[in-house]
Amino acid sequence: MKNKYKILLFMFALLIPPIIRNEYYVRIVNIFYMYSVVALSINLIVGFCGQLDMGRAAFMGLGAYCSAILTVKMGLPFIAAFLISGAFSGLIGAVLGFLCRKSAFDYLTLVTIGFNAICQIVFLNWIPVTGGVMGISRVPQPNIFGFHFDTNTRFYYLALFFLAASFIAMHRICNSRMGRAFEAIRDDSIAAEYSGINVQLYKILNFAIGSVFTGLTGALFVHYTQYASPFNYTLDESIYQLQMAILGGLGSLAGSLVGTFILVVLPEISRSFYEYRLLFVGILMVVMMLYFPNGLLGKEGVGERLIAVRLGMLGGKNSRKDSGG
Amino acid sequence: MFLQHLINGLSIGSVYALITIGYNMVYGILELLNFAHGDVYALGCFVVLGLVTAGIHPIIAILGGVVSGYILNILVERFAYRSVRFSGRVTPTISAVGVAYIMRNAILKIWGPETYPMKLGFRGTQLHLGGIVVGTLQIYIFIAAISFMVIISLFLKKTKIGQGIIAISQSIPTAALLGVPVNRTISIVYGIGGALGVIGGILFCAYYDTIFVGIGFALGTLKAWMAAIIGGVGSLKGAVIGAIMLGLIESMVAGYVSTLYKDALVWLILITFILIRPQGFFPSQIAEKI
Amino acid sequence: MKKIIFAICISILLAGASACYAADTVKFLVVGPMTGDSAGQGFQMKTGTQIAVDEINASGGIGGKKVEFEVADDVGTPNQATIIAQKYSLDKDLLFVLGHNNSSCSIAALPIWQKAGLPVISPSNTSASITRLGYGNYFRVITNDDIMSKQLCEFAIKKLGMKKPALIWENSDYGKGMRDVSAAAIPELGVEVVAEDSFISGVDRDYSAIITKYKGLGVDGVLFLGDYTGGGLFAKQAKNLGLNVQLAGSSSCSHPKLIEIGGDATENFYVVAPFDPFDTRPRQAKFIDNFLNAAKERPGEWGADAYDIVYLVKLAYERGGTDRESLIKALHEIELFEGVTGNFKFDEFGDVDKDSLMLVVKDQKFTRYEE
Amino acid sequence: MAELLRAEKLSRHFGGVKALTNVNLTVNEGEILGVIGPNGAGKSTLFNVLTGFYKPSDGKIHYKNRDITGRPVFETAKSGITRTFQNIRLFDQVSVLQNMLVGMHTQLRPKFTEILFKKPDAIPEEIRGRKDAEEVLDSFGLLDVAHITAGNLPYGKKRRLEIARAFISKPSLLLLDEPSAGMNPSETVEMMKFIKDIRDKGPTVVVIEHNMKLIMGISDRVAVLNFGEKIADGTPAEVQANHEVIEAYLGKEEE
Repeated sequence: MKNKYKILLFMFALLIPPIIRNEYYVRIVNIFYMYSVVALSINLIVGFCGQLDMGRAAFMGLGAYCSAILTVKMGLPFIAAFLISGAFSGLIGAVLGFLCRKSAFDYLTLVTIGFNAICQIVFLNWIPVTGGVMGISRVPQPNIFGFHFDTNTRFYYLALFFLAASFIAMHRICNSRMGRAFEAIRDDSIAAEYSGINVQLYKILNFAIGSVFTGLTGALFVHYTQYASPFNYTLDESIYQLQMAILGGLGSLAGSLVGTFILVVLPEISRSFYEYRLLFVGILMVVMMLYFPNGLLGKEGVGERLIAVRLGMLGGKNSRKDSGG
Repeated sequence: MFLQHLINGLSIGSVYALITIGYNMVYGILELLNFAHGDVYALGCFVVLGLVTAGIHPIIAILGGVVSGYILNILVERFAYRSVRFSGRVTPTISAVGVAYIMRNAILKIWGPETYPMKLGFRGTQLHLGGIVVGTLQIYIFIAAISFMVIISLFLKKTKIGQGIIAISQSIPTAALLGVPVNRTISIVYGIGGALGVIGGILFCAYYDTIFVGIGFALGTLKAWMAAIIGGVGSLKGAVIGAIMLGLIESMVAGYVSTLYKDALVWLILITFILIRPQGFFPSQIAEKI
Repeated sequence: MKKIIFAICISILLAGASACYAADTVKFLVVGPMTGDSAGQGFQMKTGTQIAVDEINASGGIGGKKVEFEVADDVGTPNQATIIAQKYSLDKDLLFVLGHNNSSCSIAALPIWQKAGLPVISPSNTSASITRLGYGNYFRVITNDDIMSKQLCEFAIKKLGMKKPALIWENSDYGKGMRDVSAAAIPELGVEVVAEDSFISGVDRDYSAIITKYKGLGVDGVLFLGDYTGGGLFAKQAKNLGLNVQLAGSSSCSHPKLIEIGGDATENFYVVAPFDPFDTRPRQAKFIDNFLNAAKERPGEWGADAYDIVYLVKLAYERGGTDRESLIKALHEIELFEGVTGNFKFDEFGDVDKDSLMLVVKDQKFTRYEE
Repeated sequence: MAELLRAEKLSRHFGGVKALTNVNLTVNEGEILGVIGPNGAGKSTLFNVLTGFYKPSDGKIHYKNRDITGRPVFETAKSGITRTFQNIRLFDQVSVLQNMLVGMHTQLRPKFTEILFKKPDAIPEEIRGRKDAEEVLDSFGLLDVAHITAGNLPYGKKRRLEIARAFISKPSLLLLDEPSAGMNPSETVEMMKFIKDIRDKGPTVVVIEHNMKLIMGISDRVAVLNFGEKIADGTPAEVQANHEVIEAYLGKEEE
């Protein structure tokens, strides 16, 4: 990746809070940063490893409730609760990945939907632990070694650092031997196994790593809104998060940021988009799959299409491989 | 009491069965994920509601709904699914989720999330057989489910189009080589799936005398998907039996365990089912070749 | 290449600062679930407010100033409520907030509203704990669960003579609150709760398993603590399965749709409610007619309470409550306010102790139950 | 020549279908073994059983005199047995170079800490991997297409990439499944030279083929399968003269 672009962008992002004083916009950008990490984790699972997971909100909920319980009911400091929640969510991800390691494609999707439903019902009814319908309120704001991130602006830098760290970590994982194994499993799991890849183990690893990032985001989010409620982790929320990863581009990390922007920031900017956002997103998903199956910035996305047009290479339609038989 | 729970389970199960037949025409036979099935037939049912409230006779209104379900599903297949049919598993599924959102939000924009009463005239009476109550409508639905299953199975075995459909489910390229009009047949399958979906949906509304947008995804596609997996993907007989079993499981769990954790327990049963017998009760035996 | 697109997105953001001008109008915000499962309740809030605002503007406005309001949709989810709160707490012209409909949304958003000093007046938060969280800027014009549930239980046991009652409650902040209070109140009346079941509104539609269980237990009365859709469905399915029991519902059942959905199975269905949609008293009847031709459906408690809130603020404004802080003081100082939902005043926590009406469905209409 | 792999009484049935029955086969170090037989003789099934994709119904497989019967595919791959497929199985959405790097999955040993704290192209293992991959691509004549998405390659290059990917994992036994399928005569001659070069560079090669010219041209030894049974095993000359083989292919002579 062209590093100078990335550093330039990071500097630009650092300057945003002093420029826009409007608390509301800072809050939207904070939420945009956090949802971007969720979209990245979904991209890692669906985009890079081909496991269509429609229950990510469950892991966000696990991270959130774990962190809320550790801080509110057990008095742990934010940092400890935050990291433990990530590990806890990763562990549950590994267990679910282990259970689904042999399942065929559709069954995995249905198991994740089921797991999401079960988690939501447990959040809703396990009153002594999760506070049931009323959830857990008064969750402390993040503080690291005494420095309280209590204002939107202060939290902005924590969220930006969290997104940057997650992006770099995922970027390195995806370009490592493990990342290539994930993509091999997505493209052809039989050929992957013949290259010496323990497909089932790597599927579990993939699910676990993705769940760590989702869990961490859930924990950070609950400390930001200071309120853990079961109504935030429904199936619709899972599909909303999946759409972020899809719109940007499955298999392209930067694409997830664009997809999240479309679904988090755009509805706040334009009122009419908010009115019809679900209808609009539905149409967008169908159109995307017809023309940009890998999303706007994914392989053969807008970026590559433009380059291809400039180089006059845009010959036949993108390759149609026969997956049947 | 057990008997009454049994009856309740059978009646809910047969309603699910009707919906599962429509769903399985596409998912079971063509093995194409049909995420938008529920929302498509929900729109068809709301069309019926619109016609009925506009004073049209219920029977004609239902016919209108069934035809609109047939056409709608064909259009969906034509524009959203056809060109992504060969691009792996993820792409068509996402396109189907997109279609589901379009249909659901079209309903929400026109009719809103409210629950509407649905007066269709045939309510049926309640038979009191020594303490156990069975609605005549429940019996009609059960019979309808079984008869549709038989009709469709005969249709597949005996008619030319039916043979074409089975050929396509084995392998689309080979079927094409043998002169099966692949695209036309697939759109007919989607059409029948849509029409059956609306019939299932209407009987569902008649059973509860109400209609709301949730009959599409939550009580339609998900339940049909679960039933298809319990019964075994690829076999209509399995899907119907899977649906009835699902109905029984739900009413037994609700009746004897707890309504609080009902859905969680039903999901738990299904997940263990998937993990133990990923191919279901009546799987079609195909050894994977590489 | 990909990075450039990301940078563009951020710059669009900067240009979007919203400009608003201060005119001499009284402006407030209505926030509730305009979409999602409880969109019907949000719609009622919006319509009730609109009718009150139109009437007041026609008769010269509040303190000579024109009244305006904006509508925000929190979809009934806490996360969305906090975003709405953050956005509108920056609008200097807002005098007060009429809303949230769901208690969980109010709890999530109140810290942000309080920081901006905005008074929040809810037409329908019934969970008892909200007013005890120490938010001085929070009021509600509906009696909380404690009072209403106790009235319902007393009426059901004493007047309707239920001996073996069962509780069915909607698994939401509303239903849970009512359930806790009722489960405590009924044993004190010398009767045991025979069975208790919950359902998720908007998802569960089939009560046959619960009804069969109640037939087995010989339940003679059911307290339905949920919304009108569930109430109507339960009544119908109970009749079909031959469970003839005395039905009594909480305030959310007091919506005309209960009768529409339940049909003749809802005959003799008693409902505790702050507002009677078929009220014949002059002031209420005029409001109902206005609501009917504005929304082609009769007002439920949400519409009536919203209507009252607007008039309540008019009274407080004209007694010196012209900015956020003084409005809070003025609201507390009102000794008696006569609204369509009854006469009430606020206690120091922002609660009201209105006496609720007891309605009963007679030939497909809600009628007032006379002692 | 030392014995590399020995299969004893190997058989595999699918319900009633007897794909393989009682096949005994040995592969010696450094030789090219051809496997021929009419369609449906069980050649591909043999490969699938040897590599662990199918569990054998009965019989044993010894590799470097260790019993590997029933080991999963990725373990046999790790211990040095890899293959190509009848219909090409490449990683279509990633570049040619990345296909090669995945082929080297068992060769690379990056330390986990390095992955997280170093830029991807600064990790020594990655640099070594990339260099080896480019070398092999060059020797397979694919260096010019290193950065093109594998799915867009022409058929001939896809075939060669699949072999290159198998080769780079430094197997001791390379199973080629109809490498010359769909190739014209000149390409087949090139493929013959190609396979000989590979064998000289290290791995023992077993080839399934229908192209007699190719098989007889390069094989040190040829095994013949018919209806799941091994009917002949010897030098190309012996096999060509064997009655049973002729009958299997050309049918019985009219008495």
